[in-house]
Amino acid sequence: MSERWIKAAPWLWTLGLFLIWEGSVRAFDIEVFILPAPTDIWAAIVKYWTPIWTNSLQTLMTTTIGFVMAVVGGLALGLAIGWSRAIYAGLYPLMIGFNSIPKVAVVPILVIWFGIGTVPAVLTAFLIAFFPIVVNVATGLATIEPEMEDVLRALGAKKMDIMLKVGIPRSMPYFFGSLKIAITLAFVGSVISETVAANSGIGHMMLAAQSQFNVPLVWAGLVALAVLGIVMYAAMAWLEMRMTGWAHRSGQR
Amino acid sequence: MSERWIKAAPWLWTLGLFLIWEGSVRAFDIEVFILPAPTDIWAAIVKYWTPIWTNSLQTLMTTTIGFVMAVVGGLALGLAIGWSRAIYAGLYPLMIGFNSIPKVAVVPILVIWFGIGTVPAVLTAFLIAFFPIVVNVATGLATIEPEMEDVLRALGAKKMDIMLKVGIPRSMPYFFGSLKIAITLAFVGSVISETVAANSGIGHMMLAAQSQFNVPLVWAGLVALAVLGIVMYAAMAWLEMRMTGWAHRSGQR
Amino acid sequence: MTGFVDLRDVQLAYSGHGTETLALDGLTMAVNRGEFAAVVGPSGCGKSTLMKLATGLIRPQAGTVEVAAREVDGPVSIAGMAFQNPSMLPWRTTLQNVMLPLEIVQPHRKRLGRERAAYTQLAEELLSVVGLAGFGAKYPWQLSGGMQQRANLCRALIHDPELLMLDEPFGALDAFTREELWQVMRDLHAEKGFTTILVTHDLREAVFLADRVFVMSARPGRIIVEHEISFPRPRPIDLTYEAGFNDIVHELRGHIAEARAAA
Amino acid sequence: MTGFVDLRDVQLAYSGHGTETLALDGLTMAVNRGEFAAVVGPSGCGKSTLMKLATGLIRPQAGTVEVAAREVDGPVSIAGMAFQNPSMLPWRTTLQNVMLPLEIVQPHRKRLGRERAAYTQLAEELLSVVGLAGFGAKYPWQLSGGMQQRANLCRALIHDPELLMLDEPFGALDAFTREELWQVMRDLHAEKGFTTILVTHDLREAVFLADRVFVMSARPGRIIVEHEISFPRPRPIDLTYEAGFNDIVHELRGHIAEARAAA
Amino acid sequence: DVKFTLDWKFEAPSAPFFIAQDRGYFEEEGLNVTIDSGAGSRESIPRVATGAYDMGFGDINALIKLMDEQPDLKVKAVMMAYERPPFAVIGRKSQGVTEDPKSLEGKTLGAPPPDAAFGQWPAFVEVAGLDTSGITIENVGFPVREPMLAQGQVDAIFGFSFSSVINLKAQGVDEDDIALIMMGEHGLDLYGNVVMVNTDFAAENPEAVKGFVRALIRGYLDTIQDPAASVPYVLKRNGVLDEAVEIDRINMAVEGSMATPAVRENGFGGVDMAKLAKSIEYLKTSMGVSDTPPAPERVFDSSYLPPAEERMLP
Ligand SMILES: Nc1ncnc2c1ncn2[C@@H]1O[C@H](COP(=O)(O)OP(=O)(O)OP(=O)(O)O)[C@@H](O)[C@H]1O
Ligand SMILES: Nc1ncnc2c1ncn2[C@@H]1O[C@H](COP(=O)(O)OP(=O)(O)OP(=O)(O)O)[C@@H](O)[C@H]1O
Ligand SMILES: [Mg+2]
Ligand SMILES: [Mg+2]
Repeated sequence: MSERWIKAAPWLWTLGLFLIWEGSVRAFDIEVFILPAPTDIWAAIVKYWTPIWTNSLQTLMTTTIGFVMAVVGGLALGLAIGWSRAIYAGLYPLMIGFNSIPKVAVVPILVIWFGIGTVPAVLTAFLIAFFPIVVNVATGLATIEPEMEDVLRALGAKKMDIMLKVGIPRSMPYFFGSLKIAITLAFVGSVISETVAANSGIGHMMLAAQSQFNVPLVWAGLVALAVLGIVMYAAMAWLEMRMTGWAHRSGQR
Repeated sequence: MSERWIKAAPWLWTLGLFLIWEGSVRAFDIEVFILPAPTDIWAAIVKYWTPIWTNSLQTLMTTTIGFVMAVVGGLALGLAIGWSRAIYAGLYPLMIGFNSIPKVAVVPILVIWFGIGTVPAVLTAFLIAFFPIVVNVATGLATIEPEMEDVLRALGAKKMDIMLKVGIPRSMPYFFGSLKIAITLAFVGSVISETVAANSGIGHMMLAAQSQFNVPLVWAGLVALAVLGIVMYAAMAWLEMRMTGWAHRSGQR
Repeated sequence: MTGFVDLRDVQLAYSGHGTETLALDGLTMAVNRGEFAAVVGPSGCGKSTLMKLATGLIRPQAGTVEVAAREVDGPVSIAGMAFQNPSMLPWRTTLQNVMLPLEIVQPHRKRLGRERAAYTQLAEELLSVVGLAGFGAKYPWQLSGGMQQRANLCRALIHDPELLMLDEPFGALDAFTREELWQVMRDLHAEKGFTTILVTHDLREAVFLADRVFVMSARPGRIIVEHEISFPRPRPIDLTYEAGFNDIVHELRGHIAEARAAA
Repeated sequence: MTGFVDLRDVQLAYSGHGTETLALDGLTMAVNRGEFAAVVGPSGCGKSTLMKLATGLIRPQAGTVEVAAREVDGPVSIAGMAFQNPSMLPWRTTLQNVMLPLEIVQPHRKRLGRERAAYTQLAEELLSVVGLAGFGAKYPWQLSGGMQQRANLCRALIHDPELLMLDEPFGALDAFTREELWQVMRDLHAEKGFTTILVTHDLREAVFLADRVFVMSARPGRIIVEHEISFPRPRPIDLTYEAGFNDIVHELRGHIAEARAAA
Repeated sequence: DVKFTLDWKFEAPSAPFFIAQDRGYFEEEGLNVTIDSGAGSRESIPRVATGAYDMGFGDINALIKLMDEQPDLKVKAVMMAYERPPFAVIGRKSQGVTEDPKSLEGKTLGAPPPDAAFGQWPAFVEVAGLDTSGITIENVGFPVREPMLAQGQVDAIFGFSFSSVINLKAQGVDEDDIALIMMGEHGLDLYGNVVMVNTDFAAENPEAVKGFVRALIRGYLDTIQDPAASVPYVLKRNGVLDEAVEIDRINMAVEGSMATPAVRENGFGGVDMAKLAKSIEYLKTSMGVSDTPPAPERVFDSSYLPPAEERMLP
């Protein structure tokens, strides 16, 4: 398949999806409050462009802050877990337990502590994005080939050095893999929080639209989320390629 | 640190957490509807044991079905994406976009299509658990050392064979890493769906408790979720060790 | 004359990160069916690259590569290759690694299901020929360097390939094990008659085993000397102590020295 | 007499998946400070294991290992090791790989920040000594097998270790490059006086470089012969063509043949 | 400074707050008020109780229930906004539901468990004398409540009159097809949303509370006087609203909950302690309030209200 087709593929698929969608909505005469047609959604996007745009920026900001916190915290905890069996054994189960709790149940508590607005949204994004990073980093560390560690151990390197020089670089493919998961989760987290407790943000806007039964606007919000998600993901994928190009050698030929 | 301490660590940490929790609730006189003390929660667990238990089973069942679907689907799609650049280019962005949408916004649509109850819960669990598996499997495939593929390519192996003999085994550590993330997400998914539309399940029970202002029971539900999550996670971790022991060599000495 | 393996005026450059490394340039060589060819040359001159070209793992930028009178446009399935770096799959035991080609290459692939016991025995016999009896159940990282190399050799042989490509298969072995395996190779070649290309740094190995020795220049590699070895077959191992033998070794040595100096 | 490196009655068994492999049993050997020792023996006899023991990468089940008069209870930081398998870190360029020990071992680690340029130059010089000038910026997988091995050797040397452990460092090299590097090693050893343990399958290499050659038995390995090499230093490369030299090589050959036969 | 949490998003019924804000009524009282949106008329109670917010807007029935469980709860109500709650059952005539509650028998009702209207169902069953044996309650979430009714998957739903009816219309259900059963009109005499205050805050800043209530009542009176004119104050803060729909909504809210006959008679913002006492009796049935409920005076403190003259509707 030629390079050009591959370049075009995402657009073609998206276009195809929208066409099928539009087609089925018309064919089966699906009512707008069940599934609005892309044209309805497009109309809503045009009409409500300003709120969509400003709210998107707000959500983007909270997501980014929460995500950055999750990256720092997740990487640190993942490394700590890979580092020490005691930390692993003690902390991991708690973390898993915590992660099995829907974050939407935690948001009200955050609101009581921090009021509504940006802080709980940031924290929710953080809490939800944090876990995949920890798990993947810990998995990456656990699967390092002992031969690679030996190179440093033979030099009398401290555990810290081995972590820095082998552990971290070697688990980067796992880490970046998790970032791609975490960024979309962070997004979901801040949106969820905004639906419960915020005066702005896409989540807030969607709930407001929902309580108006402005279904096309709700879907416009979903589309905005999808677009933002793709952009953020692409940023992560780009970063991944820059940082772990060495691991993606087979893709280069 | 001795083996025995490490064995005991999870229990000690958990115990410690509960003690601190109980202590702070008492010290700061935190009201029960904000944060019930572990003893209150325990009392609720004892009192409502039967509903907690039966609802847990229901949630466990929906989660398991959704998770199994996600494993099959996620593995298949991850491999497909790793297989073909056309599929990768076309499908991946759509999937990312879809994944950036909070599932709680999708549940209503599922409910309208499939009625309330088990089906939307299963589907939500599936939809939410699916993405990390795809991403990790695709990342695993993308980071295979070309030398390993060459072993098969030199034999004139078809792409399918390379996938089966090298691609899949080599990306198993990534796959199992993602299962650990996916299982807890699947849990969250079915609970979210149950809170929107179900007549049973932990999510339903928590919502019912919430509307009765029975906050300790809500938290008892959260604890049940955490416990189930840990159990499911442990099952995945055990499976991982069985299946990818070769990748965890360094842990063995 | 077209050989069984036929490279004509081949050029290959590795590119990556902006730089280009010209590995082979204007390389021409032909190996006849059933012939045992050896390739020698200075380190980094492109021998492994040549092997990858002949099996179709990589494609030349210029020139043609033909195997069995067909232009190579992708990996060829009639070859068995022992890579310079053993690259065993870590999730498979040694025996499973050795049996890997059987799961890929026809007609074994078809038969494997029914005749697994027979094939397993075949693999175990092959392992014991190279001195690895009893190590089949071990994982590759539980073997020593030399043992991995021997297992690697077994993997190249197991499916009775028509074309055998060996990239320094005996480098990590002690002299005795090495000479034993020379004889194993000699006998197998006599018995099965596969076409063989052997890369080696050991000139005695080349002269003992090969019908023809190709000497490569320093990078960018091409063939500078082609030396027919006319000792009659079967060749006894004592041949290696004879004067005529050592003369040829010395002559080749001289060619390589020149090749290096020219670089 | 206690040596600089001193192994006494060492036993080592690898365990895993229920089976036990006894690699070394009752091995005793001592290498003096500044001495150049070579270890030879059949493939799989435990030579690499011995190297790992002496650097403290693994611990013996029985017996004692002492280096510099201290019992080894973990990796020793005075050693430089070239592993049999080059195991370069794939995310670092060759130069960065070679400079890795400087980032770990004192006092270089302290100085590296300030004197990076000087150290980089040192590393580049070392690379050009082994014939890799200009390849520092390449990634390890862009090098040929022999080039990787040479980079591996540089990595073992860069930080001026007191104890140098070389596990078949020249296995994948052609005869000329190999002999050049012999001379490099000889001169470095004369200049810096580090204690060296070299594992090799090339008996000429062992005899040319070493003060003492240790011959190991087949697995489970122990030292069966210790052979003092008394040629005066500095030794010219032509020495290897002399009769006296070849006699010793032949004698060692005989010992190994016995060791193999006994197994 | 007063931190205030609403019961819900910024929609027409919260217009009085923004009128008081934008027309400077709060300022005149020397107050600097921040108004945040809420996540439900119950969710705001803990927000105030914990002091995360000084004052808030929420359901008095939920407040009573919580005070009953938690006698030392640091919240009290100081101003009544919805003299009659908007609790309703909304059905479709085409599916056999009429304005008569009896018509619900044998039907399938959709109810989100946390819905305040659904919370009163047991008491409503009692006062309306319904036979529940043939009634199926389906647990539906808020987002699917109206769509499921519109699609006919349920026959009636629980909800707030001025939300659900308008939402149904927005989904294209014909206005004539909608059957609205207001619980209050069928004997369930309850109160609705109130302004609450954190008791610690009230003790420390009694004047601020009084000022807030006075200013807010002005806002409410303005709204009641000209409902349509209040809508722009909300539109300003919530760009996704549809003006016509919001005018519809505020009209319904004013009609049904704010400017009720009792309010017209006694003035806005106060309560009748006898009615409050009676409503607590209902809550024993519907919400499981205990036999020792909080005293009405403890629930509602009228001392912060301005004199009745200032509260009379124009
Ligand atoms: N994947 C690659 N990317 C870039 N350059 C490469 C790659 N593989 C090999 N080269 C370069 O090509 C040249 C020839 O490499 P090749 O592996 O063919 O040498 P060789 O003759 O096998 O050497 P040796 O005897 O040391 O194994 C070398 O200069 C090497 O640096
Ligand atoms: N990690 C391991 N686990 C289990 N067994 C091992 C491991 N490493 C080595 N062995 C076994 O120990 C024995 C000695 O191995 P070692 O690598 O020391 O041999 P060697 O003398 O270096 O051989 P060679 O010359 O082939 O490199 C071998 O039989 C090998 O199978
Ligand atoms: Mg090579
Ligand atoms: Mg070895």
